[in-house]
Amino acid sequence: MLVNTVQIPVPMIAYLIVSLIMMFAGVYGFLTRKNLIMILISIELILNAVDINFAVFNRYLFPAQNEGLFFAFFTIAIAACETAVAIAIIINVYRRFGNAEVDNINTMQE
Amino acid sequence: MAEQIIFYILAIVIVVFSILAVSSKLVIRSATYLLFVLIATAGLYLLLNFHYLFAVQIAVYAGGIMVLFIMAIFLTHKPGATMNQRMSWKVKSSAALAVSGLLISGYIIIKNVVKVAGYLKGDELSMQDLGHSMMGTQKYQYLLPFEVISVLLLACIVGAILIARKETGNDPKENVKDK
Amino acid sequence: MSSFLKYISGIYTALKSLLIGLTVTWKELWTKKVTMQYPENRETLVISDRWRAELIMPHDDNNEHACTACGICMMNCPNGTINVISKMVETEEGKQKKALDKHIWDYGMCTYCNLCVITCPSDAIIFSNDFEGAVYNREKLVHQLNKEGSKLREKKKEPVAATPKPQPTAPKEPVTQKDEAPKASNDATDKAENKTDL
Amino acid sequence: MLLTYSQPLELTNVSKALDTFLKTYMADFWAYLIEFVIVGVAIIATYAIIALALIYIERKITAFFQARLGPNRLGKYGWIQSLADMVKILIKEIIHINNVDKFLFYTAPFFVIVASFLAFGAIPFGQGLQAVDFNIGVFYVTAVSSLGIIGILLAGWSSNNKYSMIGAMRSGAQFVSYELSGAFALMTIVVMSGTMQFSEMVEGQRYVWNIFNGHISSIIAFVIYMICGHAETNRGPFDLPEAESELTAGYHTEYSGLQFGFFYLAEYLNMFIIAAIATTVFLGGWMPVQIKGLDGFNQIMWYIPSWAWFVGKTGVLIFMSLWVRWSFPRLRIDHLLNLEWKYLLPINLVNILVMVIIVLAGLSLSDLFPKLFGI
Repeated sequence: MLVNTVQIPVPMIAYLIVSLIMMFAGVYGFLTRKNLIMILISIELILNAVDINFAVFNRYLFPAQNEGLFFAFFTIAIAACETAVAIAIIINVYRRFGNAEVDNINTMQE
Repeated sequence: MAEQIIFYILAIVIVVFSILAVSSKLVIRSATYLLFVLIATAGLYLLLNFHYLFAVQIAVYAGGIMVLFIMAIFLTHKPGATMNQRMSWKVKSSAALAVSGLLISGYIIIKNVVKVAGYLKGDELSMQDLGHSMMGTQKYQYLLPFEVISVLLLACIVGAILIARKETGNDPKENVKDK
Repeated sequence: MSSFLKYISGIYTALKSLLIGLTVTWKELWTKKVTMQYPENRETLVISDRWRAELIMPHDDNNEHACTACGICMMNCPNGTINVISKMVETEEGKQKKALDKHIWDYGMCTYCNLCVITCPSDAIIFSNDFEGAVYNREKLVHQLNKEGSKLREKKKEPVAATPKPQPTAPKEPVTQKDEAPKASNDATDKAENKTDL
Repeated sequence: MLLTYSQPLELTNVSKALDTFLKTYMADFWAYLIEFVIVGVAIIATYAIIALALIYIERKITAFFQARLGPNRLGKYGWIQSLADMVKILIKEIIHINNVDKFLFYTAPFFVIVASFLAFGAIPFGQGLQAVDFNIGVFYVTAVSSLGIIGILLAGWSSNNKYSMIGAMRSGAQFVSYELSGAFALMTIVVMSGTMQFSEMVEGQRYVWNIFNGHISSIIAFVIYMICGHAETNRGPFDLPEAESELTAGYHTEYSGLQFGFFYLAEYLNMFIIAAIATTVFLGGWMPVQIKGLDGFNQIMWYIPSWAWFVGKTGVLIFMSLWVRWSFPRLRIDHLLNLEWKYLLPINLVNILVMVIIVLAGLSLSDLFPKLFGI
């Protein structure tokens, strides 16, 4: 309803810039953080940026089809899977080492 | 007009909170900032008339993943504990990397996207169409990926339970060594 | 299979017991409400006789009370609620005698344990039913129990000697009728003597 | 198509008159802007009024269940009581606590209230009385109401208090598990009615309510949804996140004044939202009772405005929730999770399959007796 009452749409490039900043914020966090949960949060940011791009490309470039929409769905579903497993691993790491930081995990098996 | 105002508010929220999310010292605050980013992203989907995607984003991210995150933080952190940062040269170099990547990609986008500024006002997808394309087997229909995703989800649930499960009985460390 | 049957029967019994619970509360919904609406029902308000609300010292028509200022109530009070102030008066025979000057009771500190009433040798104080004791400042909570100008009810020596013992079923409450007053006081003193004997 | 019956008391008449009035005097943009503002203010006002009414009703009915009279001093039968309580909570001091994460501590109540507010906006209160009518209505409501749990978790974490923390963890576990069954129960009905949009769903229940239309399966879904609704709102026998005898007040122990008021308001409104969604999805929403063919009867029913029907049906469900609340003792946490994962979820999964069979085999009432119930 909000969209249909308005004449001038937001340019596509604005969406892309937003998702770009989000993506590289995620990259920065991924590289600088030691905490496993923070790394996971950064990954979520990157995935979200990708989702926005899918949706925007779908709406602006190929409005007749729904590929972008479905790719975004599947990305979200995979993000959910990844988070579930990653958090299980993090909790296990915490039990093992007493904290959740990457530096502890040098070897897979002791 | 109204659409643009809403978009710029959401854009500012996304930019500010995504930068805060990766630079905050407290992990729980990072998670909260991430939540704001996710909700604003959902707002963008609403603005693009992807209502179903909006609801999926809210339900899965805000209702599922964020609760998981917060629970994990509860289990693995003390309240008020700050996190260690990496060494400063590493921070500087990764910041430089991120900014340079941002600049390069931004340059490419600005250079190229102006050419393709077509926008067709799409209406909200009807749920019937969505259901048909999700459950169909023809071209541009996604039954197979859908099923694959569901199997993946099942595998993930089983795997997560298996990994996070506490071994009953003895000391968990001994049990791990036995294996 | 049996575990499956157990599962189903478990659901069935659970639903049944939940419905029973619901019917019980449904009946409770329509029972008569027991709330008393206090200021409106002052006339019909029933308060148990044993209710301890305010410590009072009964006076008879001659403005006489039974307190001998012995101070037992003060000693027995667990948290120092009672303060008995005595004075020395000269009797007709010219002897010095201890008499009550002020019997002070602090409403705000009392725990209504009833120890003062139980231990009073002359049954001079009782707890009354009058519970409307709210006041606007704390000073008003400190009550003086003996009235202005009151004095100890005199024992009459002759009737005691003449009539050896009154009825065993003496009224516990101090009686305010003029005729029975001396009797009651005798009775009280007798009882007090008995207590001390024990 | 419903306009064949005259509806004198309908509130949409007022809104239509306002719309035409505004559009004759100003440009469409400004007219829409003013209408948006009016709708927003109306929703906020309704939210507050419903909360106050619910607090009063809850206290009264609770008292009746306990053979008391309840509030009876302020005004006739004490009806001003909740208004007075609101004023008291508004002017109370907000106590600032040392050593808490201030940012999270102050944002947490807003999460809770915003989540309930967003869900509240999508409820159809009457014919045309709906702020947003998404085509994903049911899904939208379940998605949005799940935001509240984050507020609860953050409140518990940031209070720096063991009791709050335990309460929040319990609440999180409870909400996440029961949300699943609640959503499944709603999806069962979505399978039958073939739409997620609230307005279409209500239209579809014109001659037979969904709870009767799918007979066995619908009734099971209804019961499960009500159980899950209780658990999601931390009420009734499932109030162990704020079990006062163990955890003082659970996650909102440290909150005072207006912030506590937010939690309190959201809790009551969540009860209303659950009842309202159950009404819309299972009991025909604002649609008056209609019998096919009896036009006179239908006309009489339409004289009662649709919002009155909605309020009546929702009121019955709220009464049921209070009835359950004062009948059963609180569950233990392991019993609570057992109930969800060992009973409600498997039953729900089977139930959804049964519903699919009912729909595909044409066993629903509207398919079996199209002359009586078909639209």
